[in-house]
Amino acid sequence: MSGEPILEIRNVSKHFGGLTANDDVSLNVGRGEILGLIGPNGAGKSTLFNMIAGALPVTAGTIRFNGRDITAMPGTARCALGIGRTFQVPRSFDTMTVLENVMVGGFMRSSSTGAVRRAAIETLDFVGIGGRADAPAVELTPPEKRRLEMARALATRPQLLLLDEVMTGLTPAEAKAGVDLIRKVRDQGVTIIMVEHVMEIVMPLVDRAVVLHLGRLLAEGNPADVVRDDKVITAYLGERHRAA
Amino acid sequence: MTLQAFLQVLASGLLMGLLYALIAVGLSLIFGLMDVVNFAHGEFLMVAMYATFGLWLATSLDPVVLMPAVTALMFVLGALAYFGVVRFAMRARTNVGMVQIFATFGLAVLIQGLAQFFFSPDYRSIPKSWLGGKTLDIAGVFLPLPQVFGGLISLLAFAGLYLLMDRTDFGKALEATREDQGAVALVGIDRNRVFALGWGLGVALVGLAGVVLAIFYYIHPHVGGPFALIAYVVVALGGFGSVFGALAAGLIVGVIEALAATVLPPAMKSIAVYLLYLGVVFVRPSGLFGRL
Amino acid sequence: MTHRQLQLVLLSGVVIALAILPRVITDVYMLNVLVLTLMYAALSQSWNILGGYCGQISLGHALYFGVGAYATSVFYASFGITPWLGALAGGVISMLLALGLGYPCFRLKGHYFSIATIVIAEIGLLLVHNWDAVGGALGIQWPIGPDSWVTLQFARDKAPYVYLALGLFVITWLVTYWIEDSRWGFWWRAVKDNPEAAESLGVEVFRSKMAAAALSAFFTALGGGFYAAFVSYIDPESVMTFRFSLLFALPAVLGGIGTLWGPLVGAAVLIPLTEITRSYMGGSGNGLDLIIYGALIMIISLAKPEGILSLFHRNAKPDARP
Amino acid sequence: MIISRRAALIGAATTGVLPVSKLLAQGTQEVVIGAIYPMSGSNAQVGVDARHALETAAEIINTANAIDLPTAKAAGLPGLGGAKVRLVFADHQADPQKGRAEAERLITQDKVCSIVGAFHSSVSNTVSVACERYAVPYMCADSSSPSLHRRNLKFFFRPAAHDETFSKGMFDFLDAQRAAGKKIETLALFYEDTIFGTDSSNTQRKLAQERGYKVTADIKYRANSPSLTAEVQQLKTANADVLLPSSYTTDAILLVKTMGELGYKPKNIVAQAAGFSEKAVFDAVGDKLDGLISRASFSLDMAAKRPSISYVNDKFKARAGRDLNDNTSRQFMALLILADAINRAKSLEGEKIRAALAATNIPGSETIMPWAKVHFGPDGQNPDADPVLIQYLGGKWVTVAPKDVAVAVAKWPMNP
Repeated sequence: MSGEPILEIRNVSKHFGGLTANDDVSLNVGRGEILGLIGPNGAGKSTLFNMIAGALPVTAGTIRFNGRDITAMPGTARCALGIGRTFQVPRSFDTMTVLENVMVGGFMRSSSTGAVRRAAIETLDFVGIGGRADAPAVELTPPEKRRLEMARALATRPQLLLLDEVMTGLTPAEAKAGVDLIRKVRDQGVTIIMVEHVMEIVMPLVDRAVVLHLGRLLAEGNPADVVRDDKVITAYLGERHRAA
Repeated sequence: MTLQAFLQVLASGLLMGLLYALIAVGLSLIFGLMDVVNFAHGEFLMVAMYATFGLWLATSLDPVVLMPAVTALMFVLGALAYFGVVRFAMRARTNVGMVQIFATFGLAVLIQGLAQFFFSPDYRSIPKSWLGGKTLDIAGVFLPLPQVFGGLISLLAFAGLYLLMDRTDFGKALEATREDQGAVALVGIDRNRVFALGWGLGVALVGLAGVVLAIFYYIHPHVGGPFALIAYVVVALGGFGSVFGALAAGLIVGVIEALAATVLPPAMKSIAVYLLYLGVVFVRPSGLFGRL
Repeated sequence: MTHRQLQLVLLSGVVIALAILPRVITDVYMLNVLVLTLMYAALSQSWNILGGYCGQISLGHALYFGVGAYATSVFYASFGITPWLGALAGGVISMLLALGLGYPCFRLKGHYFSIATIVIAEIGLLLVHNWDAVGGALGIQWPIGPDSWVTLQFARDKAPYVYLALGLFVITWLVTYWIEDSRWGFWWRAVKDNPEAAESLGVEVFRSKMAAAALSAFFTALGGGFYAAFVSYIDPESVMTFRFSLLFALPAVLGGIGTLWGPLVGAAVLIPLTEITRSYMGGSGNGLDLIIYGALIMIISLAKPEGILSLFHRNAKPDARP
Repeated sequence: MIISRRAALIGAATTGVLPVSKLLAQGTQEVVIGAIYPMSGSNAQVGVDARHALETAAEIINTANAIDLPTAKAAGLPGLGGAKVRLVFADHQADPQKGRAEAERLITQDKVCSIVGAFHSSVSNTVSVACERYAVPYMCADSSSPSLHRRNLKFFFRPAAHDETFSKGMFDFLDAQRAAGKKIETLALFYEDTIFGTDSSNTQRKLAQERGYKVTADIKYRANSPSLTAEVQQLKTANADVLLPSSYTTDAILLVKTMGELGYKPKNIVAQAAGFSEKAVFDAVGDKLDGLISRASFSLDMAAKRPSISYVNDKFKARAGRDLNDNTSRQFMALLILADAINRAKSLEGEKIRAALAATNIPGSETIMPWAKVHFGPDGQNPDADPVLIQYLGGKWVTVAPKDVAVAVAKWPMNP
């Protein structure tokens, strides 16, 4: 976690018409860390996430990746630079097999179908669904789909992997397997930002937690400290009160 | 062009536009409800015209009197088309859109064949009716009564549709179904029933247009084609699923088409309408009033 | 043997069988049906590149077909240039046209895109209809000459046209086969299934669509050139109407959209059906042929929404939707 | 080219028609003739009517009739031992490719000895080329594009007039009216954007210039348009002395209705037949067409001079439920002329029938048409098939020109 940060977010804001989704957010992500981006519903996590991935343009501010300004870059180009992502609701390519899904990502790095196929099989084995390679993607179970999304993103050989609520809806056993997988990915040298709504699952996993509330940065630091932060507790309790 | 000639073309364009809107709104409604483009829409128009003609032949009643009967008939036909064809087309797991297009295209060819079989391919028309051939002369601008009647029916239909969507349970069910098809099942609305009613309503609306057309147009197994093409353009121009968009786009298309024929060589007047569509969607990719 | 090698073997078998066919079938009418079947298989395969693989449902391919037919006819009838070159020129013109039109059109999605393609093809039809330099409504008559592979004119013999149409089909098939397993093929299918996800995986969505459109237009125009040579007379109504746009999409949809064999299987069912119902029932003029034709299209597309080809898939997939 | 030679041989073998002796020996006693018409699509009614006309003709050929028409008197064709004519119909759906495929099928499968067709000039184009290639005579009954007989085809024959002759007849009439002191200065051309409309208007425009008429409206419209309001508004503004429409049934109905709706009563209409000879148009808008003049290949009121006309018309009406018109009369006559040639050829071989057709010489009085006579130039066109002009008066057609066949003087202007 030394040296220059892999991702620098400087004073980023996002407005949808009159609505402010993110307001003046600044954040550094260190190389090789697992960063948890948490916060209650409507905190602006997904918006920030999508701006990093290039799916949404920023209203103001800059985003730098490996020191390079990528603020105006489309998602495709960010992928080429080494930013991979998954989607909150898995978006598999449903007319293709699992292997073919992963190969789409692989063509980012190579145009040789044979090489791409071999790499994709390895990636599938790595995420643990190698046995499902020839199944149509549409037939996968929800946890398998999450792994497929991860494999697909990994096939683009990212330096930074953005995971959007990959743990949501999993059983405790599945979540445990997921945590192990994310650790394994990080051990390969990939920096990870994960957006999560449910704090309990991710806290043991992340190196650092960033809490967003009402579009602003509320707290940041060691996960153990963050969960004890009064502001954070109020933000979450407030939401629970509203929900009740 | 004199002012009078200009007003004449404008008035004719507006009247024709109201009719285009009436033909198109059923298509738009069905699309908005369930994302289906119905390629047999022109054939439903043709069936309504033949239904009017057939009933007129059998009963000698005026088409205006026959309108409720024909519309009811078309409602039933629409619901049947849903239950007999579209319901199955929606079961497709992949490329649902293409399956719908070709299932309804097959239906269109089938209906054309049936029309030729039962009515022969001859050109029919209703030569005498209360409105047929009568014209209002307002300071040298002629307004043919059948089209004026058609325009009124169209406006009434749009007003009724507005009330229906806004005030009734059926309207709310339609709205709920188009918002979220999955959620509807949870709140206890029978999806199939709502869809069938939607199809019935959409086809009944084109039935209204068919009765009006039967008064002043020729009737033929292939009469639907040119109107259907215009209806697709109107629906897309207004924005798929938008009722108000269909009305606005219908009027725009009617007027542009009429005016274009005075500026361009008349054989190419449709080009103006087509270019208008392209111009609009290149700027607003979901039409004038579309959501998406 | 891998699955891909098996496909090549299958193609060789089909080609050999079809190449022998004109020596077995001598009936001119049946050969005519065979020519049309192969031609529509090739055209549908071309459409399939854009519509089936890349998922951009064009209902305006009659435009490219017409451009191919007109370029070939004008070059031959006015300048005596062989249709081989004329069709190639038509292909290049169509390709440029597709790129020019794709630039604004690929911003559109779903039905807005499809309606735009219909409308553009209609504009093309009206322009040619009113363009006297290419014959306007009168069309272009090919000079009647002796049988020749240079001018592609054969008075009675249909076999050369069978081979030409077969050649066209094989080329479109091979191109599809090759692309299917390459980066473009994967990218196209990704664009069809989920453009947002594709973009996040580095897929150049817009470029993918443009490449598919250009290739698709090129081969459609070659088909148009072939058709012009085959009929030796064209007019706007007989090569540029909406009917053709549907006829290019229909075989792929009936056979299996976005598959290698779908267009051929679909054409092999659809074209003989169309021709034979018309020829042996249409003479009465009572519309019975249309009733049967319409009902069959409806039934096939409803009974086998994934195409006739899905009959032969061993792992028939269960219906995932309610 | 081994393949093509082989196929050509097979073609010759399959097409080649059985010698008469063998035919008679087999007792088939049949002359099979193909008829290719639109039987589905927007012009399907034309095909249905053509079927009735041709079947009427076949009936007259195959039975003995006491009328003065070729091949009518004897039952069957005496030249072929009383062989009967059998018709095989095919649907071309207005598509030149389909028309050609049907022609090839009729020639090779049904072994027709000649083909009649095809209404659409575009289809006649490809069908006639196919016939040429198989050396089977093509009798172009009703396609009127002048380009058809200018392609050096040996097997193409057209007994009726083409659009240039038709338009010339119309302008001769206008000249005559003008000579009689009627004021005709301006013309309005109104024509569909098809081969028919283009050929018709091109000739009319040229003739107008040559003969000193001013064209004040020259309107090409899209066939089967949903609306013709703006087009008619332009006609109304021009208000020419004569309106010359070239339109088919659908547009003819819409044109007349729209003129009524916009309060436009043209001073005179002289129509290029087509829609304006179809029953459907007069059923729909006949009340607005009193005084309309149309060029025609046929006129029912000539029946007074030629009993054969009412004889044929009665037979046709029994089948079709309507009177013979411009198209059906031409179709009827074409089959009779063809049968006459086959009878004289005493053979079903294409070349021999062709030779007999080329030698055709039937006086006008032995036709139901107003023609001077039937014979064919080297291009296959009958040069003496001059049209007449008929006027729709009180629900009946009356021949008004040319003078030698006119029954009455034209009512002019149509709408004062």
